[in-house]
Amino acid sequence: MGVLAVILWSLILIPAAASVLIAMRTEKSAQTVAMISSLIGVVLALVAAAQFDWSNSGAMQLGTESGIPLIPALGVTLSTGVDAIALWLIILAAFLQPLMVWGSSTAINENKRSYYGWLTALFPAMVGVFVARDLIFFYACFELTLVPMYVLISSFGSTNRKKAATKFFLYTFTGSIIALAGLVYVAVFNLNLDPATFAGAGEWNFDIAVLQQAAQAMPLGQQGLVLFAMMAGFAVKVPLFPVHTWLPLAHTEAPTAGSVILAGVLLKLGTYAILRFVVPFAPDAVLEWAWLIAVFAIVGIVYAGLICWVQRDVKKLVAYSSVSHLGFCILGLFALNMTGLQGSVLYMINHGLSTGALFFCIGMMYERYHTRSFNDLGGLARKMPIWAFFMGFFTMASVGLPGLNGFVSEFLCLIGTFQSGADGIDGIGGTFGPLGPWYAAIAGSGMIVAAIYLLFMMGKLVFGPFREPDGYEHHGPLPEDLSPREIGICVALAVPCLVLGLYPKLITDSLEAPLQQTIDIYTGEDPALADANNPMTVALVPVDRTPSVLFEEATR
Amino acid sequence: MQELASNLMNITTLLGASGGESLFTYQESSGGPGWLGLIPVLPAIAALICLLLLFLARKGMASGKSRGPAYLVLGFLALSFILTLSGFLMWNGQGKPAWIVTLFDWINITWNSGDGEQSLIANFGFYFDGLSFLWMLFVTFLGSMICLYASEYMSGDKGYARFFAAFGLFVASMSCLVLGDNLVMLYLGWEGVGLCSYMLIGYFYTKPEAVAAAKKAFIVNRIGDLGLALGLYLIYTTFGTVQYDELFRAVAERTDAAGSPLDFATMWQSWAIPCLLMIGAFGKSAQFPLYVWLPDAMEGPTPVSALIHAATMVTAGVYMIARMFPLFLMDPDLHALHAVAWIGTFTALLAATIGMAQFDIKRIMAYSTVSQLGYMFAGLGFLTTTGGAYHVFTHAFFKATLFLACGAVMHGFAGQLDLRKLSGLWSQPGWRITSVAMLVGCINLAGLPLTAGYFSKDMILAEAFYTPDSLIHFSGLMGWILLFTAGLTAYYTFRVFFRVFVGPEHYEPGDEAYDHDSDETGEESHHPVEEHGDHHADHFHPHPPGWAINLVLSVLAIGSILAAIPYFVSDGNDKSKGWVGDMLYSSSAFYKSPAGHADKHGNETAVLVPADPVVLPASFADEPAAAGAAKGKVPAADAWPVRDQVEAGSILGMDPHKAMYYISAVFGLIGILIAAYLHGPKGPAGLFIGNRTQAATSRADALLPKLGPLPRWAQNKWYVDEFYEATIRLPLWVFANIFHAIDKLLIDGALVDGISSLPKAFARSIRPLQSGVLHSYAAGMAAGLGIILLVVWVFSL
Amino acid sequence: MDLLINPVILYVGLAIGALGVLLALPRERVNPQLIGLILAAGGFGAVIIALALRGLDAAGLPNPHYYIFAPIAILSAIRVVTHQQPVYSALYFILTILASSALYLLMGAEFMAFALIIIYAGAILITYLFVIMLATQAPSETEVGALSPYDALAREPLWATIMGFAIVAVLTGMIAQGLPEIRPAGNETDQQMLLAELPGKVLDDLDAKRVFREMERPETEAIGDLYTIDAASRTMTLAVTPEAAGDLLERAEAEDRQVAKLLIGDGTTLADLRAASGAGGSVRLAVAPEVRVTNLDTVGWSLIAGHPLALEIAGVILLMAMLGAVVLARKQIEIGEDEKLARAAELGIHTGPTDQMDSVSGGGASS
Amino acid sequence: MTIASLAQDTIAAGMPLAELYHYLFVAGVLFGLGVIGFLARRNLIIMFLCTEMMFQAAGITLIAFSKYHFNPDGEVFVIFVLTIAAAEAALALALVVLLFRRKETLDASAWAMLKG
Repeated sequence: MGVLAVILWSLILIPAAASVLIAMRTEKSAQTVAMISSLIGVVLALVAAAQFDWSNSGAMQLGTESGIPLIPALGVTLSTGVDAIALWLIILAAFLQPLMVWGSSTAINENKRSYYGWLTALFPAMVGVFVARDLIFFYACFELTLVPMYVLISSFGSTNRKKAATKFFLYTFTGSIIALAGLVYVAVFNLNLDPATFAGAGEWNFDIAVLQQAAQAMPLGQQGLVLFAMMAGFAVKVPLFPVHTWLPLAHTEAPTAGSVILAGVLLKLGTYAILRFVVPFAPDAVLEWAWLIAVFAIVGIVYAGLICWVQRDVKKLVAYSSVSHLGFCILGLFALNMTGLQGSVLYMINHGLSTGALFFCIGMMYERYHTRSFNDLGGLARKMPIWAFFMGFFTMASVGLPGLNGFVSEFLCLIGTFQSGADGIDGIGGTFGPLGPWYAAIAGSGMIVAAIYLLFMMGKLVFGPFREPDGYEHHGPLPEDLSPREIGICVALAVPCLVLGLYPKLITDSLEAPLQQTIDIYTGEDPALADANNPMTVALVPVDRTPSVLFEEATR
Repeated sequence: MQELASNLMNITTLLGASGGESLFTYQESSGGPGWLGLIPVLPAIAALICLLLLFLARKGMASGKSRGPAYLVLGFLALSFILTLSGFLMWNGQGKPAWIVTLFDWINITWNSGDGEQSLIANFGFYFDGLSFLWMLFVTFLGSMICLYASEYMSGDKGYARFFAAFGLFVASMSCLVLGDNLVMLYLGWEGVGLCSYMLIGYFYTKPEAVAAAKKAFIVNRIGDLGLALGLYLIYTTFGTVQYDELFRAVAERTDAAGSPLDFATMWQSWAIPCLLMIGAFGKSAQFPLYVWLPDAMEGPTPVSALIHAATMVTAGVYMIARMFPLFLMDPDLHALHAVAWIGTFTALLAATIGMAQFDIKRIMAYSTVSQLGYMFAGLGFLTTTGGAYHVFTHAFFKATLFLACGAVMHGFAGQLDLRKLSGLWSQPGWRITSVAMLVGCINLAGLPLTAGYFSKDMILAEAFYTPDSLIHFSGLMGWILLFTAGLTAYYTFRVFFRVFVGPEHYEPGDEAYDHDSDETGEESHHPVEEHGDHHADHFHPHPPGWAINLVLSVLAIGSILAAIPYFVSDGNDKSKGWVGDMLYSSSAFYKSPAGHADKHGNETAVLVPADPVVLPASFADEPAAAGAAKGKVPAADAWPVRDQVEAGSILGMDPHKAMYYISAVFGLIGILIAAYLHGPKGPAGLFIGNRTQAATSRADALLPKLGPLPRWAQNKWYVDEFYEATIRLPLWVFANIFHAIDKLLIDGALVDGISSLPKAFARSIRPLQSGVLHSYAAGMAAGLGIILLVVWVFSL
Repeated sequence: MDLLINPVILYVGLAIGALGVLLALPRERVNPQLIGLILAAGGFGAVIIALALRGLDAAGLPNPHYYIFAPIAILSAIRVVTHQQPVYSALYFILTILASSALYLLMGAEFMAFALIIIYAGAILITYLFVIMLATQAPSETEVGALSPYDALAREPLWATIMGFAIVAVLTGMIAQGLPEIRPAGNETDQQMLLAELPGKVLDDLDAKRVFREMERPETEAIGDLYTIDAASRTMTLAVTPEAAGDLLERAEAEDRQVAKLLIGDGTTLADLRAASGAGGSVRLAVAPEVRVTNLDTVGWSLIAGHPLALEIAGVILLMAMLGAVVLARKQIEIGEDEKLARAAELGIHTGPTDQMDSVSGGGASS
Repeated sequence: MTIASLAQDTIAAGMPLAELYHYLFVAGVLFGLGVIGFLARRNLIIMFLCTEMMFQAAGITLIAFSKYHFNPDGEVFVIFVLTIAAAEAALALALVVLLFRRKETLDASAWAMLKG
């Protein structure tokens, strides 16, 4: 266990210990302990970033060499490791955690211990997912995130929170069970590969790299099944179009901090899992079925966008908007070229920041007016101008205004989708990939729909004639406009939005190496696959991986 | 300095190499002085400081009422104007390379390093060449003038600092748009100005109409932006680059960024890219399908309409087409330019007809802007970027003057804009400067001979006839339509002038709350109306504009007169195009019209021969350059279309350039006379000024019934808004509700809840088996035994 | 497999039997039990006769007595099921048991036959009779002998008979076709192999024949060193001193038939014996034919050696059953709540919350 | 002919399948009658009696196959069947007595409280 591995492990263990500590200590101290643990999380994330060797950002670093054997018989080891993508998402999670704790100081008054306890317990589960290099470790953490979220929604939500919490839990849980089935199938397939093919074949081994090679050796039919099993699980988490109905319910019922972390990081588990499992594991099947997933994504974008427009509840509107936004993210992911993948990873981070911030603003408004419906609210800019500014700022960020973070990721996703698969038409801009210009054109209309519903929200809630819920007079600890604490949170989220909007190179440079590895799987230059003397290529079904062949195959 | 620019190979300008002129002179670029990068940054900084002031004011640390923000933004704008001017003077020169100033790397992604390396590079950099200097000059100049105007105009408004923050941000994004050195920067500016126009139109956010207008503007712009975005993606996918310098070099050499040849004639992108860019331009510059947002944008304060919706933002579309002109010329049959010409002409005519029937002077000015923009696009369509650009230049000045004058009137008369309720301002004390400014604006707009508007419009009209039908089909017909529209323009301009400024002194104040909602502090109650007494006119005393407004009006009036000078002054090699032509000569917007005959200044007809034999497709090489005046076009099957010299068109047999002076003047005068006849005071004496007695003539009202439903239709804007509502907004709303129902009932209700209730239903169905009667259990057991035995028996056979 | 019985006859016979039983079942007014019995007897009789005919040529006839006891068993079984008086049902059941124990005897399982009679008929069914007597005395003594409704009337007789005989049809039909799974019949010698396990039996027989006159009878446990038994060839080799051998030989030669038969039972001539025994040491004795492993032996051996654990558990089960019966059958005394309190007060237990009261007096008011 | 000799010669001859079937037939009929009795009769005790009959039928089959295969286990198992029958009888009758005492009737359909 290298000394560097300590960082990642402490990133998981300290908050976990803190959550237990919170449960034991008094109500009063719950928030302070939670705050301390989240700050430790931030410090550790920064230390990890410092130790991380950014020049070689593609390789798995800061990990344990062999990992702690959990179930030796099945080759399940608690091995950790982080590459640039995972590290950035950990930094996002670590960054959001203190803000959430700080943000819910006035929202939650009774049984703080359980609230802050579960909130702090959520962090190690999330980090576990990004850090895991072993399938079972990944899956355990992937499931563990559901429990705190369930408790947060069911005991701290608003009106019919129980139903929403159970639906959220069961929906995601069934999905991930199917995904587990698919992944275990790969492990079994790996079991009866003959050991000569590659290191780790022919035995029970759940290391992700080994399973990836095994999955790639699968014939197309089986790969298709594994693809759909994994997609069934992870698409629910992303919420991709047909399986998204749990999100609006979960969001409207979750407490402010709950929906921030749900939109901020939990949805990214799905896209991260797809990037880490679906795309590298089943290259042929992905090429075969990418068009279907892209169609779902596009339908999601336009369909959810239009639904936002008729919503009467602000939080449901923003929830549907994240379904629509993540449609772009998935589209970029399945463009299978550098711009598309960069766009989708950037999207994960940007969406976390801007939609998380939007939920914070709505939470602040909810704490004052205790209602979220458009019918009895309007023109709040009159009473809360600072809040109106931040609300406008984050709406513009999520509508994809250039200069703010939303634009860069949306632009990259769309241009990635446009040029993916366009290497057939003349001109060098095109790259290999399953999608094409028409996908981008229709998805582009999503930008218009986004403008429609977000400006509808701004027009109703922030601008327009002033209207407060009848019989409302100002009370409670919070001032009419934002309190310094709330302004602090908004500024803390606004600055990264602006910085990432103006200088995305900060992230894109480091993402080039890991994403290049994913792309090489598709364009055939995967080092493991390519070199002749690697026995792996012998065992492999000799799929001719030159781009043109794959392209014909994809567009057959 | 930006190393990308310096390591660009310094190819000899194509002029020298082949003697003939290439489609356009490719302008290679070199690093420019760093401080030029400050031009867009300064207004942005001003905006940020204003925001801080606003924030502090909200916190009570700074007084909300001071004019600080206005002067702050004014100072920064003036500074950036000076920087632009000095930058231009340093740079000024024909054929000099464009300057590229890169601030920092913005989007910079490369992949597949090694062979087949591809990259997407869009830096935060600026591209200074003739076109961008021309645009920046009048953007920053007008920006600072209008900012001065607004400092007084907006005084007393609660959101003062917010206004100027948005104002600064607007000029910053406009400069990013104009100066951006790659298409993504253009897109950044494009959406930035969209946002600022949203914020400024929606400035009076307590008024639902303003909020709706702002939303409408942003969404219609967004539709245009989608076209631009897709065009951008297609350009990148075809050429592999979005940087201007690489892009123009690629188009000049007819290859993509990596040098592999592209056969423009057969590529579908050659017409697809210009069409997509055109959609973007129409969205932003309010052309036919997407113009509906501009008239509603009048909800915003007048300085906003003056700056954004007259001079700067709406010209962004023209700038973009001018900048991307080489791409528009890729298509051998020039499909896109045909569309631009046709839609430009149609919009001009449509807007003019609507403008004639409106009563709100700001709306009339808005429609006139749409109409003049139609002219500019028509100019671009007739392959005269110089004509278009020059008309933008002059239009910016006189339209700003007109708007500001109307603003002054509205400011003075407590928000009154209806021309039926105002007249005889000329002779009112203190309104003389406004009236003179209005007059100058009107004569320019109407195109009275020897005014700047006359020359710029004349350039476009002349080109309409000069460009042969073979190149742009029916350009002659479009020319005549534009001439007719020029007449209409003259009519409605002077209709406003006569109804508002000439004639007896009579006025009714508008409702105060209409314009500047001075009191926003909490209570919604109307401003105490008694003080303004809108019922009986004698109590209400219009307060004439202050020193700032008068100063700006006079400066701009003089400016719009002086705008005629650039038509004559020219030191470039093509005297006919004037100073604007020289500016455009050294930019990507330059285009040598193939049509030619003995030029006004006698230099030989420009023959356009594809420049670079090396690149030529083999089949073309053996065909001698089309020396003769071959009628029509060489079929563009495979070779790069030969734009050989084609016979120039003519108007009524005469050379369009010379003849147009007289013909357009005639149309202009006819328009003015009709306006005088219908709306001017009775008798020739009243025609001019000062006749107080004559009541506004009722001839116009008498004529109305005879015209049948036409005026009513025109007044209702030909029901375009209603049409859009019915065909786009309503179906979308219906679809949204259907999707919502599907989502809630079908997917969530039927599928998810349905499946989750399956287990319970199944359990309920088998409950009766538990009947409690001993015998039924026994029977069950016996039946089970029997079945087992049967199965064993059957399987053992 | 050749059919053991022509399936048509089997099924028709069973059908008729079923019809008979159906009629025989008790019902309301018209109660043709006798006709039912006759029909049933006819049906089953037909099947048995068919079996017998088939058995004739296949030399598979059971012991002739089978044809006496089988019908008795079947008819009495029918009466058990169909008789309205529970007491008679029990008695008929005893008759069935007796008939079936006779069948056991026919099959050579005499231990079980008698066990059945003693334990089953003797004990269990007598208990049944007790309970029937106890439970059927009509609460109202007015109509003695009147049938309580639940006895007089069968419940869904049609379905019951159909169900029952469907099972019988399947069972017998299956076997009639000779399920391939039934392994071929074992042969008798396997049983005899048990001889090696029961040396005492052989020694007792030899003792009875006074073979060990001079020498003392070897200990049964000394098998292996003093003597060995070879069950397959039914011979026993005995280590004897030369004199004993000599004495045996003279008695054999002196035509002591019994000893001679033993000695030369396996066909060796007297001369070989002399030569072999001359050297002293051991002598081979044949096991007398009547020394056979009887049914009792096999059962005993299998019970003790084969299934010791099962035996223990059976014991435990019986103990538990007895304990259960005792607990269940205790007299229930219903006492009210207040009386419980009084009782508790007497015993000086403080009257805490009621649930404690229950636990204290729980014993009293049984479940 | 003494019972012993009766038993003796049958052993020696072994038991052909046809003969086995005779006993199986009787056992089958007994078992069928047991099922009918249990299903048709309403008197609790008679129902238990019928179960006993089914036990008995099973016993006959066991013995028949035990002799057919010359395997003593069959008989041994009958012993265990008997013990179970005895235990079952004891408990069942105790319960019947309780049930009778509770509701004064032996009718099986009186007890339907376990209705789901």
